[in-house]
Amino acid sequence: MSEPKMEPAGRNEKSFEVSLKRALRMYRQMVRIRHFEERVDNLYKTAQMPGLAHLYIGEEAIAVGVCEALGKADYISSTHRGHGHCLAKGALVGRMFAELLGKKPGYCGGKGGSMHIADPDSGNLGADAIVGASAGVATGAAFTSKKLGLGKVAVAFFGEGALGQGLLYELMNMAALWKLPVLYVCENNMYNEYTRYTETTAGQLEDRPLAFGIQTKRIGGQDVREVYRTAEELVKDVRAGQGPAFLICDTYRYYGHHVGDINRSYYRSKEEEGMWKKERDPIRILGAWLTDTKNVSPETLSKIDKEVREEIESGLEFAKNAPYPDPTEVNANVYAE
Amino acid sequence: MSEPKMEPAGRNEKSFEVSLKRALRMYRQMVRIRHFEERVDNLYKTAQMPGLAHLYIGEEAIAVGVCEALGKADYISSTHRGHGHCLAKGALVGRMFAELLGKKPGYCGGKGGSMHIADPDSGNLGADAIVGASAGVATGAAFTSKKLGLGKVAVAFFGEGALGQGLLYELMNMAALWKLPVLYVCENNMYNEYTRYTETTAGQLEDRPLAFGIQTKRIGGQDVREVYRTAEELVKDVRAGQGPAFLICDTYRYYGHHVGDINRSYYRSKEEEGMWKKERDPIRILGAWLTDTKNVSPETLSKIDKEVREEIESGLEFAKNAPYPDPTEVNANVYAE
Amino acid sequence: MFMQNNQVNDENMREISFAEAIREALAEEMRRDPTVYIMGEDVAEAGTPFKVLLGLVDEFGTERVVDTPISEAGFSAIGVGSAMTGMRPVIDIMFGDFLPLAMEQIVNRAAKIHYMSGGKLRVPIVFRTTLGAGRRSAAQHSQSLHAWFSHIPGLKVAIPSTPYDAKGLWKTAIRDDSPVIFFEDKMMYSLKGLVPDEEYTIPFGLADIKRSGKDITLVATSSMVQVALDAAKKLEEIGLSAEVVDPRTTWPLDKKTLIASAKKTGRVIVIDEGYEQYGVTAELAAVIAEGAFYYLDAPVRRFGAMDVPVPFSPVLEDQTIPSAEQIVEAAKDLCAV
Amino acid sequence: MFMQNNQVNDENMREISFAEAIREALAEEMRRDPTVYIMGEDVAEAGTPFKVLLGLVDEFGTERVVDTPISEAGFSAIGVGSAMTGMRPVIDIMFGDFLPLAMEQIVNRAAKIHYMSGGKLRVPIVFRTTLGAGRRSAAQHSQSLHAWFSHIPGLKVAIPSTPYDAKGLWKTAIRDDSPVIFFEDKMMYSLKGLVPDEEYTIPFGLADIKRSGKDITLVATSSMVQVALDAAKKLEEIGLSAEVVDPRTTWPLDKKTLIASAKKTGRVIVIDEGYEQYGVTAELAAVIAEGAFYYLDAPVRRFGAMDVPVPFSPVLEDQTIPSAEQIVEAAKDLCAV
Ligand SMILES: Cc1ncc(C[n+]2csc(CCOP(=O)(O)OP(=O)(O)O)c2C)c(N)n1
Ligand SMILES: Cc1ncc(C[n+]2csc(CCOP(=O)(O)OP(=O)(O)O)c2C)c(N)n1
Ligand SMILES: [Mg+2]
Ligand SMILES: [Mg+2]
Repeated sequence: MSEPKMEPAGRNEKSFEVSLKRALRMYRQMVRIRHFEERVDNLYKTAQMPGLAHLYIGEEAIAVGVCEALGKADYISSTHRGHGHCLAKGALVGRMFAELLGKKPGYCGGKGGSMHIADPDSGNLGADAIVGASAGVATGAAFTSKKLGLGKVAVAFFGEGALGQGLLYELMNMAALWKLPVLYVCENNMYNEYTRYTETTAGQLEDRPLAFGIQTKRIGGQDVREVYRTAEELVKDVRAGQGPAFLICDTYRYYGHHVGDINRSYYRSKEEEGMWKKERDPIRILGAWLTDTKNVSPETLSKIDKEVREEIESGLEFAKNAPYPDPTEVNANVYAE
Repeated sequence: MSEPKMEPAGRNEKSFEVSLKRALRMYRQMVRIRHFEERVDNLYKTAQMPGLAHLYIGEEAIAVGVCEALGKADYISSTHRGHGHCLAKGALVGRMFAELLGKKPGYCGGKGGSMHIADPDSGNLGADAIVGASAGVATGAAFTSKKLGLGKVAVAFFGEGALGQGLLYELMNMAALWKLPVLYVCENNMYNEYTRYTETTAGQLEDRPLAFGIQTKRIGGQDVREVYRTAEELVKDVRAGQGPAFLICDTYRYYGHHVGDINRSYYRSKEEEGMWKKERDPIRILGAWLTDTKNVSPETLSKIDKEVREEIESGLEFAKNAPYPDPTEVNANVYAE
Repeated sequence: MFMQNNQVNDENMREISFAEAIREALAEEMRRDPTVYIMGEDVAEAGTPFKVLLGLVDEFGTERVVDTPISEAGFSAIGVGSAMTGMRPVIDIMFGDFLPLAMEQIVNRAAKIHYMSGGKLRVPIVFRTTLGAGRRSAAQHSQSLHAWFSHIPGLKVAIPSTPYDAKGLWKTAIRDDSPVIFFEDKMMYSLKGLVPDEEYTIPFGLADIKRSGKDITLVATSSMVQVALDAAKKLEEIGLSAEVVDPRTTWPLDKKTLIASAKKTGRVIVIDEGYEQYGVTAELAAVIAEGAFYYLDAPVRRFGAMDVPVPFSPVLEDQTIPSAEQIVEAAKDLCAV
Repeated sequence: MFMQNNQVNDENMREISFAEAIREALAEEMRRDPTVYIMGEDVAEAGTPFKVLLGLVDEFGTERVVDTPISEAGFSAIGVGSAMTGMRPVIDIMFGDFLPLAMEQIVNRAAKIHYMSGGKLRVPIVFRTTLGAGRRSAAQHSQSLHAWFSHIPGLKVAIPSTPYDAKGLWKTAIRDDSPVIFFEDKMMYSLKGLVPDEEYTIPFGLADIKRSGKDITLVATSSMVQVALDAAKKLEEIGLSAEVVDPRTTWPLDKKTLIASAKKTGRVIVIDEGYEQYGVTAELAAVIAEGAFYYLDAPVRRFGAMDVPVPFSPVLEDQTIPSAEQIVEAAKDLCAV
């Protein structure tokens, strides 16, 4: 399939206007995800974290822009690359780290780990490590919302690789037939693990949901204002009962498929990586807009950065000092009491 | 979704020209399927057949028209409603009946029954009773053909209900990516069991394959000349290496979902059934063309009818007189020797 | 009529069929709890191919008895997501043979989400499906795959043998906060039995002694309970007193009752309609052989379905299902009569 | 290094890893037979996430080492169809936990087509996948689901424990005309062992005595063989001589060798990394308890994985895998030491 155009036709700066307050909030959220994950990478590299993790760095604008368009009661479901979604929907850094370290105060009491963080209190129905599964959870949540008249929207985050799973098509069909309030957010970071998505995807991504009569938008995923405004419009329609919508955001993961994927040259070039980091970084793009058009001082941004770093460090400290679950916990929660 | 237009735009009588010889052969094949299945229905109703069967009556033009466009070495894969495909590809009536009766000379030695007739000698890779499965078998056969350079085309027959199975989308994606020589034939008889397909299908059927960049045609499935000529064109492209194609034929099953589905008024009307039988019967349509434009005498057609009836009766006689498999057969063929 | 230990008194009992018992349980629970709904292929007007759900749509409407496309994975996924968010779905998988399509949803999601989330999320869902051969439906419509689910921590598996048990277990299944797989033998729907007028439930993990005896224990499940009772009657004629024990749920498993009966009689045959190799009979036999080791006078004998794909031909198929005759022979052998 | 009875002589042996043994076997068979190909996610340049296939694409090209979309059901289906028509596919299912997605293809098609077709069609296919916990990968990436496949007539299941066995069994698997599910423990890839220079194969259904002993038999599979050998060493220190028997294939199962060892020692422990309930240990225990009934001095003890979804936290996960200590304790108990 052909590569996407990075500047989608019809991009109109005007329509991405957001309030200063909102922009600063989104800025802080993106920085939080960035620093959180850099810490995760470091924990892995210094052998302080059990297992692996899939970093979201580079894709922050999507989670933040979409979650900004949601209410707290709205649902999200997430993937193996889920830290960004969890944080954007409202998870606390300390409890996130605790989960990653397999500690008791982690969001899943240490049972889930990086790929399974769930926080129903913030509307997060959990990350799921099976590609495509998040779409099922969100479609089901949308079914509940519709049946019980809750007025909630459910958002499924997944990568473009999930379009390889037949499940997605079964879900899109039913969601469209039954006009379920679900928004599918496809984060097209161009790679399914170590394979470029063009080698695994016939035709155009956007034609898949369109075939089911689903409202579909494809945008660049690096400008959080664009993501937010587009998501906001789609969420409005979805909530109004117009049926599901599908949002494709073209993006890039800066790091490896997971923290252990260090030598990547056999599947992508350093130049490509460098270009995205330099020219399409979501934090820089929003930062530039804030300073250039909103007269926000660089000091204000640095201050945010500093505050976030402190939050991250104290969260990590909390997690490191937290106890492991009691060994007897191993048998608990197999069945609901 | 909206109902299909029965006369697709662009239908052009001229282009459905076929030779007299071919037309007579297709006529005979359709009559064979019709009488074979009427006998099956009768066997069921008189409690002479174990289990159930799903009748193809009304849809004969599709199997016959498509198989007429194939060579003997080309592959087909079939479904629970498979008798027509098997006969059209070259199966013998007697051995078909024998299989339906669970007899030893049946195509599967009595192990398969109505839903699993396989006859590799005629290129029939077998019927499969799981909705959608036929598409996998044919796509795999097309993979072989391409890898080994066999020049064979593989045809998957399935009902419109199979578009509910995610498997189809996974297959279409890979078939399109790898340009596999497979033709998907969707027999849209308007019902998934007891539910009209419009209640189970969002958007338009044809948009599904189109989303994968697959060449797609939707035609009426009752004029065997139209089916044949359309299939012939698609098979040519497929064989030439242009990748998969998708043919949707709108059609109707005259009988129930299976032989035991007698009272159908809760899901479709007698009027609808009558209209199809009267106005869109494939045997009548071809018969009328033969007599009206090719000067074939009604006696010629009656003669075919009579010959076919004799073939069916003697095949049935053969099957009835055939032995059951030896009871020790039950343990054979679990593993290949 | 079976012996049932939980019986109240005969005056308050009605005779109904297995199918009616299931329908009553579902109707009662749907009346009691508005979050209960049924979803699957042809569950509404058609009431499923076996007509077990006939009439439910009249009382509860298509909002709560939901016909789906042929998308077992997709609607199972919606079921799981809806169960996580407040609904109590009954997901109808028409034939047990189609469970493999929904396996990923059942095993990686329904069974694990409660645990993975550290107990925060619950998945109160019931998968309703069938088992059992004997209908001349061949290899893809005759399997009894309950062993698979019994193997997976996080799932419960109900497998009733009488109308009384079916109704009581169904009501428990729907009220359970953990996922349940409910297997109904498709040959048993017209079996009659007594059921009390008043409401009742049957706890999971409680075996039922269908017949008391002292010489040998026959542990049997589902349809095999009837076979065991037949065998017991025949054994009585030759002076052997057989106890018939029905675990009713394979998980949780009432090991205590099984072992106690084995200790009492000293001889055990286990009978189940799943494939014998690595099947339910293996677990039951292993549990008894370990738990009653010092009391057993002979090895535990197992009868599962023959280890072959179920053949179509009646002369073959009938051999694959354990029979009362085989059990009588084995019992005589074990008791050295 | 393990004791291996099939060893030739040390001079013709090389020490290679489990991963290298697998790669060698695949390369040799691909050289020998041009119809053998490998298909799956990231099998080509990436050589799979565990890098086991690294380099094969260099020798055989992307035509025979085929990267796929994330479509386990779809490419398994293509594998089956291609196996039916002359190819010998090795279908790579990255983690055993993803098998449920391919289950329908494996169980309803690969396992049954030979039988359903009365022996006419064959499906010479190998599904390559992993088992085993211990990598801190949590509940959806740590399962050992081989019991499911061992339950299905028509499938063979290989589960090697040494480089020697892995290579020999792999070559047999590829040459087998029936479908094989090949399970590799992902913690064992770097395990070293001796392998002969010359070509060899290991027949299915032949257990291997990894260590002879006379006081107690430890039947162990895959990674648990190492645990059993560790336990045997510890038992030796307290004067107990343990025999370690590795079935190598769970189906076909070498009942004879298992029973003979049990008769010899009179005491048996079976150890397998699948969930204990209704798992492989149940079948092995049941077979031994029946076959060696009159020789056993104590009940057969079973150790499977703990019956919980695999937890993430190391303090929890480590408890779920059978350990040498547990086995030593049980052995002491059984031998009343
Ligand atoms: C069903 C399934 N198949 C394979 C995998 C292994 N796997 C984990 S992530 C991944 C690639 C996913 O790509 P994409 O959906 O684009 O998400 P990304 O990692 O790029 O965010 C694969 C193949 C899996 N987790 N689930
Ligand atoms: C995966 C699967 N789900 C359900 C069924 C039960 N079933 C058999 S035929 C059928 C309807 C098929 O409809 P369609 O594909 O349109 O074919 P038709 O019967 O109309 O020819 C269903 C649901 C099945 N065989 N396989
Ligand atoms: Mg991606
Ligand atoms: Mg149909």
